[in-house]
Amino acid sequence: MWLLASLSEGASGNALDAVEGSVTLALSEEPPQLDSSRATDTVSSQILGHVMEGLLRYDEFNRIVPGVAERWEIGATKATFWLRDDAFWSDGTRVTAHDFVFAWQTALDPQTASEYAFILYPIKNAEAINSGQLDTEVLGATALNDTTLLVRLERPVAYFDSLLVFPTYFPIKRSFHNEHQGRYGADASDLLYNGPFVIEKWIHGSQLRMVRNPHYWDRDRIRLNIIDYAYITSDVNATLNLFKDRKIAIAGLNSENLDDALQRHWKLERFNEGCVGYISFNHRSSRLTRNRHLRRALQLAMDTNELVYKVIAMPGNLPGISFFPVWLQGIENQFRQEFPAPETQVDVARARGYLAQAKKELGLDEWTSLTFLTGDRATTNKISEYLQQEFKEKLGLDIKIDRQIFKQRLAKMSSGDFDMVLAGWCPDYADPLTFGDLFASWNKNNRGEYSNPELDHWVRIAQNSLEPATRMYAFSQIQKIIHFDAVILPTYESGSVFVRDPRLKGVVKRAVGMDSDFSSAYIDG
Amino acid sequence: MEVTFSFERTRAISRTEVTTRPSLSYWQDAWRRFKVNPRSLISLYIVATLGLFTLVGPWVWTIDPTLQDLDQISVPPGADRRARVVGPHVRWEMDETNNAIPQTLSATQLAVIGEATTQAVRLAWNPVVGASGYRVYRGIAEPASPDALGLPLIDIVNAKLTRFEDRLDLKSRTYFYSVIALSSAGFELGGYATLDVEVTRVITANEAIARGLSERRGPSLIGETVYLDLHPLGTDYLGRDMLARLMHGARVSLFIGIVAPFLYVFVGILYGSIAGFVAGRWDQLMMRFADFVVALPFLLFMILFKIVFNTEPGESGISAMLLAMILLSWPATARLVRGQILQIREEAYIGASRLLGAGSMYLILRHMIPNTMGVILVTLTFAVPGAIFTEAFLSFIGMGVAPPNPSWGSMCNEGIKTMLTAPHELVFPAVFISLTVLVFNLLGDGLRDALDTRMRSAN
Amino acid sequence: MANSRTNRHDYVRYAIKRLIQGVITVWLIATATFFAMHNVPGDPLLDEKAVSPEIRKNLQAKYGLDRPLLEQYGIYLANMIGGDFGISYAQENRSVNDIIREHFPVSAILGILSIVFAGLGGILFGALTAINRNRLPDIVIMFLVILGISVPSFVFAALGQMTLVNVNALLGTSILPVAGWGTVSHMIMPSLILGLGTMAFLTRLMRSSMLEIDNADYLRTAISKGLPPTRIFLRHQLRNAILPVITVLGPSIAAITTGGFVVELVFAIPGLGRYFVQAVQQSDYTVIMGTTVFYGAFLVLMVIVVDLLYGLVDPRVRLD
Amino acid sequence: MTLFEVSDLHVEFAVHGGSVQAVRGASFSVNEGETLAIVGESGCGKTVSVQSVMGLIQTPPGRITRGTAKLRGQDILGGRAANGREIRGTDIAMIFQDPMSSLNPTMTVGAQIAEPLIVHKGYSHRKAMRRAQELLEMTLIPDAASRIKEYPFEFSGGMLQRSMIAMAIACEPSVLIADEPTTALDVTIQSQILDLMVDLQRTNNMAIVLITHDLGVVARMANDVAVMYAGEVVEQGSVDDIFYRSAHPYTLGLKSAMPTNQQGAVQSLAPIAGAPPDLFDVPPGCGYYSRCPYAMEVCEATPPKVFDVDRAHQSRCWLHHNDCPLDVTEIYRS
Repeated sequence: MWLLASLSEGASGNALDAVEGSVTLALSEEPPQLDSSRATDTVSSQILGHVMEGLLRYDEFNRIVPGVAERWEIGATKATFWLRDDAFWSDGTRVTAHDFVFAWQTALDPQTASEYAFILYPIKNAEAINSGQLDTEVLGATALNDTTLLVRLERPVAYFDSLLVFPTYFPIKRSFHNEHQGRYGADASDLLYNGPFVIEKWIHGSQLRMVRNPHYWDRDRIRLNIIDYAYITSDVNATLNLFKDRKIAIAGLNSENLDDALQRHWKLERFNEGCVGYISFNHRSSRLTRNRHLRRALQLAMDTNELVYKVIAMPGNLPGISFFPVWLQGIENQFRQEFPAPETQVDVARARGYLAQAKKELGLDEWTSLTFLTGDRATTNKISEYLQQEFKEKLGLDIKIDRQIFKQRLAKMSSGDFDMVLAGWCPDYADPLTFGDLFASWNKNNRGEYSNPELDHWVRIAQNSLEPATRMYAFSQIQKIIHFDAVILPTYESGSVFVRDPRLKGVVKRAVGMDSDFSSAYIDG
Repeated sequence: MEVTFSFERTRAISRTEVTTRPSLSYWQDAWRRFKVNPRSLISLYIVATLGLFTLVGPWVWTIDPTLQDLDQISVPPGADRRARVVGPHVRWEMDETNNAIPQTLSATQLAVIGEATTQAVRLAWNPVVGASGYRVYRGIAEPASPDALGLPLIDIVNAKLTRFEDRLDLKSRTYFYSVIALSSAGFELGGYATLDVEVTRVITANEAIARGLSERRGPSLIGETVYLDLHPLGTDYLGRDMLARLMHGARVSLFIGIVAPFLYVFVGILYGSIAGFVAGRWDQLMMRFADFVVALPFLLFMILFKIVFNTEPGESGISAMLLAMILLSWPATARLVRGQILQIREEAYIGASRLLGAGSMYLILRHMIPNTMGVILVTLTFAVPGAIFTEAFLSFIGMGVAPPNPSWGSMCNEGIKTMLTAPHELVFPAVFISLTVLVFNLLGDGLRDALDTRMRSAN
Repeated sequence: MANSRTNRHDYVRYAIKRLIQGVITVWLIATATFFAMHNVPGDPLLDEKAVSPEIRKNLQAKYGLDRPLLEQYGIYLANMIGGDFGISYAQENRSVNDIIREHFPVSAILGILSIVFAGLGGILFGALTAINRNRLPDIVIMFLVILGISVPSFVFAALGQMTLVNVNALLGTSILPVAGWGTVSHMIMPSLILGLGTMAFLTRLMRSSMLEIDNADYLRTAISKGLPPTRIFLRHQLRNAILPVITVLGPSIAAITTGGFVVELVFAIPGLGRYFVQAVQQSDYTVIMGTTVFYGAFLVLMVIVVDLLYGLVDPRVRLD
Repeated sequence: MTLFEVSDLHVEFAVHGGSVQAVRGASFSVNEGETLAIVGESGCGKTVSVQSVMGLIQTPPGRITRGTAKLRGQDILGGRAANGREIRGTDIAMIFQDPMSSLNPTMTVGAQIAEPLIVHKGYSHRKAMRRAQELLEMTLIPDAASRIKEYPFEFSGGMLQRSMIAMAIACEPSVLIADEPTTALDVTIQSQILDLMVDLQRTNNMAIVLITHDLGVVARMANDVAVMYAGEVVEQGSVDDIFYRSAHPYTLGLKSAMPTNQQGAVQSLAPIAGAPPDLFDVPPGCGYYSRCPYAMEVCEATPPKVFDVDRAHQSRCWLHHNDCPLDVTEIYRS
């Protein structure tokens, strides 16, 4: 009976219920993939972060603390993890080292074709297995017994602990996975949970309700009983209206509905999302943007302060100065404080000088138009039209905006059918390398095909050394090259503002891992 | 007194009949009834104004629609335009050597350094006991409680840094800045200090010169009060003049809004009348093809057309879209007209004129289609807004008008986002689209009443 | 002599003939969409984070994208006839059958509710404007109609939701939910807003066809029989004026069922509308095919229903 | 007491630049069981007068400016909505010229016949349909049982007119107004319809007001005749008065334009020269002045009064004035 199925009882309760310990929220989209070995997007990792738990986890102060692993040692060539004996799956069975080995092997198995398999490459033979040269059995991760896991590393990795928080490293129970062949992660009943919560009900596109997991080993720490994503819509105004109607406890804001929120005297909060927006140049030989002086001219003509403070006008965003965002940790404290990024003041005269030089080098008598590839989201429209006008006024360049929908844009980016493209990069793990290696010549995500042996050299050092001082110095060199060679032009560091019901406390937001973590949240008053 | 009558016989020649009733030809009568109908007159006046607005407007109001004025973003019509000229923004060297002795929070004095302008507001305060960082808020009203301090601008993690420069989207209004001390873990310690700041609008010297707001040059220009550019209908999200954008947008939207519907309704009429006229197997076949065209995924085929036409990025994809819309939007009209024709072909006068040797095409054009005028005019008037918004909808796949050129539909799309805070960005384009639709409706009604022979004797 | 009237037997035979034609039409739709889809650049395997060539090869093999197009088409057709619409690329472990089974009823309910609302409103207002031609009700309703069609539906959706929020705040309790789906009270506002545009169109159509039959002889006969005006309207004027409105109802139901994307977004309704647009954005081949074929079948069905309905209302139309 | 009497009826149509006086004081009456024929060229106002009485004129532009229409002494022109509707369709019924377009194409014939019974007599649907079947049989339509379920487009012209008649007599009206009922039908069907009307008149003692331009039909059906010209009744009297003792030049003109079936009378038909006056600009005197062979000066300027030629025979013509020098009997013998 189709019709009745969709007429089931809808979510009508209100945002916070202290007695029941329940929180009602909205999700921006339906989580596309809850199979942790194949999850890629933020919404899926947000849900997985509440219902699964890896070897380690972040606490409410963003420190790495024990998860399923009680003790661990990470060396230059191997890492050993001692699992706790009271970690259980939601069906009451014990979480063992074998579950981790099985999960990692599945993720690397070419048949699974997981797009995030590359994050397991620090483990020995991982890359070879993933490219089909070796069998999954020879992976450098072995379960000595139920509670000890030995991992042999391909190369020394200074940030290996921060990788273990990533969903691809979460455990999967072999028997359960095989039982639900092909449908693992498709529905609430096709998943086995070992995290603080379990998915109780999942109506696709409409509601995802999580309740407390009685089998979780650290259940006393969890103070909420129910987290109910009762609404799924990507329309910001819709979620704000739900907040006004006291149906959800948190709602995101944008520059358009900011004043409305201010007039209502709400508790506003700012969060630095940790991603970097930038203009990526096409360095292929066939394109004009291969010329350094042209890129430097554009760099000198672009005023990121005006862009962030007046055009985007959203609090939480910072003007783009370096490709390494401010929140990245350096040796002791923030990387950008220890190694300040070179900055350029807007200088139209010098920019025009570079432009003339570029024209001579490219042997052009008249500038042809440059193609500026953009996506279809609202902010990208505003930014691309602003930059088009700025470069026309200050440098006399004719910029053509090529607006494409998602997959067409990706197709053009990989085929190099653009001069400049508005792109963005978000961190996968809490280490500068997640940004640092993007423009290495071998990195597939280097869509502009920039290749510079000197930059590649510093990336190698940052990858293989364990010494924080040498790694951070390597990143500062990469930062200088990106700036002076104008590999890309950072536009902004993304931030967001949201509104929260003051009675909901203890919500932790972080740039890496789960977007907002409710496992330490509670309702007060 | 008996009235006497004269009974003399008169030569009663039958007087040649002088028709005393003024006779009118069909078209004269149609024009007379069209003129006398108040609603058609209104539509003629609106058509005239729209025509003037679109064709003559840009010569009168010569502001470039793509010129951005970042000092006046989303400004409603009639906003205050006075601004003082100042030098370019200089970086504020925030030295950390503030070694004033930390005080209790309540005793903190929050002060503005220098002048508070739309360029920047520089705040400084004394360090607070036990604070390992500070959070600066900006509100638009006196904060009622620690939970309603307004917008959090920055988290300063360094306890010794007790200065902050706010440059975020400053408008000339009163702001209420508050500073609150943070614990080492980043949680807010109790108590906050608030200061209300009056921000004045300023413009940099070279910007003023670039926009030709003052003749003076050099030092005498600094400090002068100038008037920023006038925008009678306000500005959009990049400070571009709404009136100029409406005028230039009119060309695209009216072209698409009028030409596209006429073409695909015309195709629909022909297709529908032929299907209705031939009836039988051919009619079935044609109608199934119409179902086929309606069921095709509109967005997918629009992208396909764009590829086939390989419009260069940045070129206006209007012609590609026009053809695509014609090829995909005619079935609705065809189905309606066919329904009418099926009824009309049963009428007696059709049989009669066929008896007199009228060919099929003549029958359809002369007898059948005029009798479906009512339905045709209604679909036409509804096709106009449909076409305008299809253009806007397709602009997000890069098919409509290429940025930065405006169109009414895309202006509506953008305007919806700021509906609450800057309603004028949505209202003006929506009003113009409504006017165009109104014109078509009134014109449609006027024409239908005027041309309808049965109405001849009515009013 | 007048032709013989269609009887019960004719209807069944006609319906079967139309269903066969419908199947052919849907097959044509599927074929056209399949080849159009593959000629549009970009494919479902591309993602934000580029994938190594080996993995890309595995994915292609897994989904059979490495085989020649015609062969892929053959396989797809075979599966489709077997009722298997394949697995979505964007949501990797959800079959398209599940997507349609869970989301199509929602859109269909929304679509039909808004058509009922649009139809009733259109006929009522259309008749009202025709009867009071050029008088106040006609002018007022006409301006509302113009507003209804020249302001895009997402503006109405946003305004509708905003007023709902304020009303709920005013009354203290929420009389109507602001968004979400599940109970009947969730359906009222969205279907109201979805139906506005069509209602405006039907009003104008009804008015125009009412005026067409304004001075028909059988109306004069009805008056001469001393029948009350309401009965004359219902039994004589309405039955003849409604014909063009019915022809438009069929395609409108289908258009609304898929066009509800904006309303589904604003009111957080798990309908099929969003899948139509997102599938094309994601080049999600199987979902594009599944939704298009399903929508095509639904449309064809609606057109057949309308034609049958047409035959019922106007006996002169021969069903051959 | 006359059953149905219309006196001094004035009907006016507002047109561009003025108004048309379609009916300028028409008076006529009919008794129970008798037939009054109203005859005259097309455009003389005969149809407009009966239609205005039945409330079928669209106002605007048409309007009844003066006059009364009494059925058994009760004026039905007054409260237009109130009693007008009770009487219309029950006591007074009407049939029209073109039966093909006078029936609702989307309703079965039976349902349309049953409607007045349901509305006025409160019959249940089934009872009304059974009565409709009987009515069809009364109007000699074969196989009535299946016919009532069929639609108008499945009937021939003659059968449609019969159904119209069945519908009209459903509530046993005392007056049946027939507006050129047979003009659109071929001759054989015409006489069947006329015989049917006569039978029904006799069985229901029903008065008939027959509008026609065919003198042959008048001779066969009518007890009394009213000759209308240019919006007025120019002569009224019994059928013999009008045919054998005509008292108005226009009636003479009409008779001379009528073919006779006497054997061997070879006689060319003499059409009346000229055309009726345009009632937009009404002539001051007698409407027929411009075409009347005996026109006199008085006729041109002064509208003629109604003279009593005989007990129930009036004529609106100056020839009957005492001072008129012409020998009236001489004129009318020819």
